[in-house]
Amino acid sequence: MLFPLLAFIIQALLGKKAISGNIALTAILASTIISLFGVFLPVWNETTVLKKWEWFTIGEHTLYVGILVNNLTALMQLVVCIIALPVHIYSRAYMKGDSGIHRYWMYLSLFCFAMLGLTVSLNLLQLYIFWELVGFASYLLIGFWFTKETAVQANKKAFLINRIGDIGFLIGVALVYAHCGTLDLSALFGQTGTFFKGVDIGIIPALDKNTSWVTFAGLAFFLGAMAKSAQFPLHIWLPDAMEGPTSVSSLIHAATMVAAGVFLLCTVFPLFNETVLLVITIIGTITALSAALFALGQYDIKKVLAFSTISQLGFMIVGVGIGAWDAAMFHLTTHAFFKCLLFLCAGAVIHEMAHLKTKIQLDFDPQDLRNMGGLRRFMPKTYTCMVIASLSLAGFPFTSGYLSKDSIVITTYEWANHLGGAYVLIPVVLIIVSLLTAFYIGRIIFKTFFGSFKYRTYIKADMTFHEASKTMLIPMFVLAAGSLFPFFGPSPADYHRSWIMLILDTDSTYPSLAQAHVFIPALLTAGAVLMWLIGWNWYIKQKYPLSENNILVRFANKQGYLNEFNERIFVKGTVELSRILYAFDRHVVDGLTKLFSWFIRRFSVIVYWFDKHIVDGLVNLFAHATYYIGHLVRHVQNGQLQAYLGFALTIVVLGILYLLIK
Amino acid sequence: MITLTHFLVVSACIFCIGLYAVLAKRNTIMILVGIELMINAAILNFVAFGKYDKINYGGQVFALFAIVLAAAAVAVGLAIILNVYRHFKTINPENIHELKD
Amino acid sequence: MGLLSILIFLPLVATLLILALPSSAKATYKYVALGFTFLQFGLSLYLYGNFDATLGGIQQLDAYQFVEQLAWIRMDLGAIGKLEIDYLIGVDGISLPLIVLSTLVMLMGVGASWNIDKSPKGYFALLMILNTAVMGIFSALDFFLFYVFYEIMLLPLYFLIGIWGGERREYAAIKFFIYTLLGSVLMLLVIVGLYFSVINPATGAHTFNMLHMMNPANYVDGSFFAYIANYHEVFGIPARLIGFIVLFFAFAIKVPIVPLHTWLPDAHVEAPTPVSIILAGILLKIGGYGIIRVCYSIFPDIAADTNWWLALIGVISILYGALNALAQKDLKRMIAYSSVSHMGFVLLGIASLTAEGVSGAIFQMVSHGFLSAALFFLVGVLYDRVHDRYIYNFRGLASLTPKYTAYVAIAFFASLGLPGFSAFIGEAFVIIGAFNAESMATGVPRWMAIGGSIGILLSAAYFLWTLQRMFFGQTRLKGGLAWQEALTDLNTREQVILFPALALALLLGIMPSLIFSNLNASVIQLIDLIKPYL
Amino acid sequence: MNVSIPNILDQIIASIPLFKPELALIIGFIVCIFMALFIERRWKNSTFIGCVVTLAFSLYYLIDQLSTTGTGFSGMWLVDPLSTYARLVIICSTLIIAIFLQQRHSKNNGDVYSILLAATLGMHVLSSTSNWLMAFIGIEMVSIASYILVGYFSQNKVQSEATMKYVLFGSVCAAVMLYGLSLVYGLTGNLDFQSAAHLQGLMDAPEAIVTLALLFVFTGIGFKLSFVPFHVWSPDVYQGAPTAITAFLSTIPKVGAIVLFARLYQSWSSTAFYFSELSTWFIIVVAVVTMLIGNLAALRQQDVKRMMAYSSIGHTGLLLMVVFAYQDAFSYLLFYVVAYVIMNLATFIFIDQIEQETGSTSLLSYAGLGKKMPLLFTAFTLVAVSLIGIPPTVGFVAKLLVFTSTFSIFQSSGDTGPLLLLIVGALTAVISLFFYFKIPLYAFLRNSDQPITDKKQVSVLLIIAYILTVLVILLGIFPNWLMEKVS
Repeated sequence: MLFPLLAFIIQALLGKKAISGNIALTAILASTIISLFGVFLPVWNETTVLKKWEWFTIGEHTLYVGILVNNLTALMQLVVCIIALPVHIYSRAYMKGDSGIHRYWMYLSLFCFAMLGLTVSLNLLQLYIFWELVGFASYLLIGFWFTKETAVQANKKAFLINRIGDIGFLIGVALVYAHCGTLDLSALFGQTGTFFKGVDIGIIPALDKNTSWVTFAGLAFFLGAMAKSAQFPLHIWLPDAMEGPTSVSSLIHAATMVAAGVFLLCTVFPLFNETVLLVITIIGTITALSAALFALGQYDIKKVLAFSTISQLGFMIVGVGIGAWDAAMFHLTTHAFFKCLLFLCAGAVIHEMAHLKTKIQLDFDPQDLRNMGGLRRFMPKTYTCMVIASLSLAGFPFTSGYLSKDSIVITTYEWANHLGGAYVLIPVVLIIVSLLTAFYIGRIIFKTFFGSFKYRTYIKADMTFHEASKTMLIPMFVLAAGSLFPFFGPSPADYHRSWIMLILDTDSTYPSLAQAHVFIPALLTAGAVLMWLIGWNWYIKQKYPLSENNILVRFANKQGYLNEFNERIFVKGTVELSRILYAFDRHVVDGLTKLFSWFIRRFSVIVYWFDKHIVDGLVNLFAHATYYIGHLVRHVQNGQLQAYLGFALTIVVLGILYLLIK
Repeated sequence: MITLTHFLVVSACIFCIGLYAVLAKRNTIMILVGIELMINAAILNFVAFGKYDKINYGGQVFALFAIVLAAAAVAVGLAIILNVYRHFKTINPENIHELKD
Repeated sequence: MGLLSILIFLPLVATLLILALPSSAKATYKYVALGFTFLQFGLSLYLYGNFDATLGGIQQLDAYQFVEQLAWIRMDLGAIGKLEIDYLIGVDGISLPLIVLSTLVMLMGVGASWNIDKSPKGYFALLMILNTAVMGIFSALDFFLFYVFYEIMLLPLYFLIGIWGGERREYAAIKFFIYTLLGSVLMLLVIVGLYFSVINPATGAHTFNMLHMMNPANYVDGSFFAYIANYHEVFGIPARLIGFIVLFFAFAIKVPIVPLHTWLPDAHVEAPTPVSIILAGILLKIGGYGIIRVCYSIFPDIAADTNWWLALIGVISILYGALNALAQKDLKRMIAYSSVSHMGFVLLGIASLTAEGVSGAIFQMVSHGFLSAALFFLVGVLYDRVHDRYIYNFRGLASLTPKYTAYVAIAFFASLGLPGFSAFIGEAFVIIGAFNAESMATGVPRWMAIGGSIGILLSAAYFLWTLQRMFFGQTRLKGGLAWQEALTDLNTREQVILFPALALALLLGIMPSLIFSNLNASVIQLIDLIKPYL
Repeated sequence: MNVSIPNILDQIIASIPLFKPELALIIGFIVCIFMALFIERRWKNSTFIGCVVTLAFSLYYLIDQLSTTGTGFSGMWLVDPLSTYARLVIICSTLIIAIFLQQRHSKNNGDVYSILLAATLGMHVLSSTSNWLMAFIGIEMVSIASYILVGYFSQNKVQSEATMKYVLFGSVCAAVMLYGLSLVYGLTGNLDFQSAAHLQGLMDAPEAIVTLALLFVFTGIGFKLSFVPFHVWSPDVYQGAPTAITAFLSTIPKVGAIVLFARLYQSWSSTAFYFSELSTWFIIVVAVVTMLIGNLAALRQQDVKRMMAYSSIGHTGLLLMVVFAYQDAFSYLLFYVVAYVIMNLATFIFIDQIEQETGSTSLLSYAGLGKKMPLLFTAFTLVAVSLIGIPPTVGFVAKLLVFTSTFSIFQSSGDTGPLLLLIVGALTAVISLFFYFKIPLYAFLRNSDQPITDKKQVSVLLIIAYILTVLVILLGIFPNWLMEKVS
């Protein structure tokens, strides 16, 4: 874990000279190996390792720093490492020749250090520290191209919104500390911790979870998580964060950092009581839905992915909310792989597009879907990876996404079924969302790799629009492998058998429904396939001569009216809806923040005016008043002798009179 | 028979006249005269009271000293008024106000 | 002559030396000053190293360290009795960190005033006198002595601001002076009152000894500031309350709290860079120190009653200062207001009356000490180059002066409370303490803590905004090419001055125990002193 | 009882020793007159030397009088530590003034010294008597002498006008006081204000008359101390008079007067009778108003001497506070007086020095002088600091002592009067900062347009002033050097 820190320091010292990024690479490699063999394997499903050193004593309490490695953290940090490694490799090619490359590696190492630290922190304060450091690193990386106005805006926004979350987190920490007198995670949330068993170690004897402060603390923590993993309405920073380099987006804003929120929730899970959990679930659902809808309307490939990330995070949050945080972690892991992969692929594409752009002095946005198309033939490998990833995202069988997503949806369904009533809405929404997911990801695939390439005319024999370089491809392959089911479990269908679920298994309070296990996956898969087909037809059919693909033609003919129907009612409708909603998001939710910040600035100006003219004004007024009295006093001194005498004697006489009549 | 009261009344009158002269007269000499009157009023008092102070004639003694001092003061005063006149060519206090805020 | 006295009077020697040197030796003044401050710094570090962290201090003398006590003034005032004033100095866990801080900041200050060319003799002499006064304040345990140093401190500052300052320096200087004097003359009255209320148990005579004043047993029954038993009232207000308020007022001006802060921006903006450094780095701390050492220790009962209001004032200062900082267009003014905001945390922490809060507050004082010093120094660097501080006149400095930008960014992030830097520890523990206050039943409600944490958000806002406005984006300067020429990157001297401060910020952020360990005993004792009255 | 002449003579002879210093002064006075008349022409400065010698003699006699206490001349003359120390202060400061005069007005100044001696004699009388007759004589001596001193060098309009105002105002006040005294005498039949008979007489007398009498009496003293409302003359006179004389006026007469007033107040306020509380209230009100008006009016002044006039009015307020707090121990009364004298003498010497340099006493002309005469202005600033009452200067200690004593009274009595005094005293210190710091403000902060002509001037006066400044600091840090002496 400390390797990246070393790397960071070394590179910081080397400054401009550290261009290659070898240091960072070796460091992350080392830490990956260690985390796999040194940490993960021994700890996984074994006793938790806990090392602590005294940090400082304040008042009667002593705070410790240290490492806490249990199943959860071990898994998390493994994921981080395994994702980080390929991204590093990828970046070597992707970022080649950038002027600030040394900073890039520096920041990246810093991030890895912070992220790993976050995963294995011993106490909440330590966790908080790394939590903010992660945010800081992402701030740096988003604003990596600091001459770009939008980038700077974006990173400021990201940091500030994260700050809101951080404050929530801090308040939570403070509350816990105030009531339990300790911040040690194992002491608080461990098997024997305060919250888990309600054992008395704090100021208050036996801990009643339904006290108001617990709720409050829970909400505070959740606020932190919301900001970090971009939950509605604090999600607005994530799309903007795409201003950073794509590799960064893939690592930080898709795979790891944004998942930290979920990780936090899983860590402090015992703290939550019903109220909080319900809030979490609802927020998660809203996020999932809204984000998925926004994703439909996007043309910027990275933005689509960003929104899809948000919606997936929504899934995880829901997972936590319903108490199945094992499922959430599972989905987190799988999602890390395929979403990272998606980004890398997108990155590759964008990379090429950018190259092309520079070659053929044409001004177009290399990230715009509308400018792409038919790239399948130019970059087949990328295409394959991307397809795998998208399938996984869409939750097709034999992919990891299938397992994890099903796990969440099914559990939710069981949960809702257990509670009944309006709760059923939630799984339904989730299902719809996953369908939408399938649709928009399909849309990306088709728009990018099928159809005719807009600028094909420019690609002459001499200038080849070629496949991404090896260094970029290898990581992609690795991740592609990672997003297939065998990596996670023996069975392609049953998520219960995946090793993550087996170990992290939480005892669910509600009965599992057999039929759900059959019916929901089927529904999902079917829906996904349907979506893809619709997408296929809708995006390909208009553009390709019928002769191209007979099966399709037939299918299309049969389903013609259906297509029409879909097109008119469903697809168009949805797309419109998504447009509207996106506009809403842009102008209302984000607008609100803008408005808020504007308001704050205005307000601050007013306050300053107040300060300058009222507060300070009073001071000066007082001074001048004194000065003026001094002026008045001088009126006596008019130089007239007799006036003087008159004055003096009059006073005497007045005095006498006063004393006589009093 | 003239009682103490008469003396007091008279001296009070003289004092007031003197005071009036000091405050109202537009001539420095007259102011000096006013001062003299006030002092004399006091002296008159002293003498009058002194009549009842058989022990050590404090009143009379005081009166004598007062007369002497008054004389000295007035002498100085006159000299200075002369000096003022040299510079201002007037002894009307109203026109003498170089020094003021 | 103990180490502490040496520490105090070393600068005075420097002053004499400087005055003795002929003006032909202009160039040597700064070296003299530097040498002596450096010596002082080393000495203070030595003291810090040999400090016994287990001893508390606060109200019992034997728990103080490096104590020196000499009979200073003995006057027979007949009916009033004998006036006995001691030269009594010593340090405990609260004052020592601040002493070390002061020596460090002084060092920075001298370094920052390297190219002062306007009558350097007077300048450095005054600086050294100021230095003496500050050391004295932090180590005096006799109220009279304390007051003397407290007042001596004003004079050099007046001239430093007034002679070497900016355009409106006269206004700023006199404003600063009047404000502080107003506080201190009223303080004098309370001191006299305390003098009459307290007797030295040993000699039975009235005394100015602070430690005696902290012990309820020493109060004469029926005396003006006697404890709740047979207490005086003035206009229906308990005398002790009045005394507390007056003292608090005096120190609050220094802190400064809203609405007594208006001298600060003017003073800072007009003062030359080194003076701003010292002003922000040391003098503001004197306010906080005074509140702890004097108000809280001598009037624990009132402290326990009034901490709600103090906390409120603290929160108001935090938010108010932050909002003002957000509105500033002048960089230096912005930082000045940020100081107001950050010192608000100190007040909040002290008022929380929890070990966490108070320690956090003191930690915050220390960290704000050198962080604000660094910030002002950075502003000074910019100002030296182009004689302009107007935020909107700069754009995209990052690509022009990378090193400078790096330092600024670090300083900004450090002082907006990024974990890993000292400010975070301070603020976090102030907040934690404020939250803890409710469980400790010290009467500081939670919403105040939340208000404080909003301050953290705002501070992030104005720092980042400034960063974005001035340093990022395409380079665009008001002065055009001329400025581009002028804006050279940091030179070695500047880096030498800046690096330690920021390094220290990082170090303390990672190992707060460096301070907490020495602090803790004293803080606990302070809390125990006040607890009975809660 | 009707004492026989021999007894009286014996008594007079017996009390001669108590009168030695004054005798010395008287002799010196006469001698000086003759010297000024005859010797001065041939031998310059002879009178000055005569004066100094006289002062030295009387100083000598004073010093061996230090321990003795007693009354002479049938109770008209009383010698106690208070009077002795007061006279010491007077003699010493007169010495400085004499040197001052000698330095500044070396031509045809023979008579000045004799007059100075006369004034000193008057002061001695004031400071060591409890008898109205003596007091009046003393006041008149001082007054007349000061009239002459002010007028002596008058060459221009301003000076003569100042003199005239001084004379007339003074004489009127004296006359009023005399009238008051006559009434007091009438009511009590006794001239010794400390005697029981005197107090008894006042108690029996009708309130109206007593009130009238007291206020009239205070008028005279008020003129000498120049507290409100009898302060109006002082700014004009201070500004108009030559600086040396201003220095004299602002310090020495006040010493004598304040001692007399202290005695008077102590004896009168000790009874539980209406005029005691009347005088208490009188003193409180007057002190407060004087402090306020003095400091406020000084804010606007542009002429240093005039400003100092107001400042000394303000200090009079504090002196009244001292008198108010004056209990059995007079040490801090003396301390304050000494501090006050030192500070004022130093100030006026500096002012005069600068006047010699620039030929002006207006603040504006000080602009940028700090660079020309750094040492002088540093010292000047220190004195100003002391006048404000900021440590580590003697002014601060003095003020602290005043506050201390006043506070002790407040604590014991608990009524708001003393508290008011304390608060006003504190606040006026802040106000006074404004105008005292105009001096360094102009000298150091402002820049002068005229070129810097650096000429090193070292005169006896300056050296004295610097010594005084050092004293200001030293006594500020180690006040007990002085206190051990006086208590």
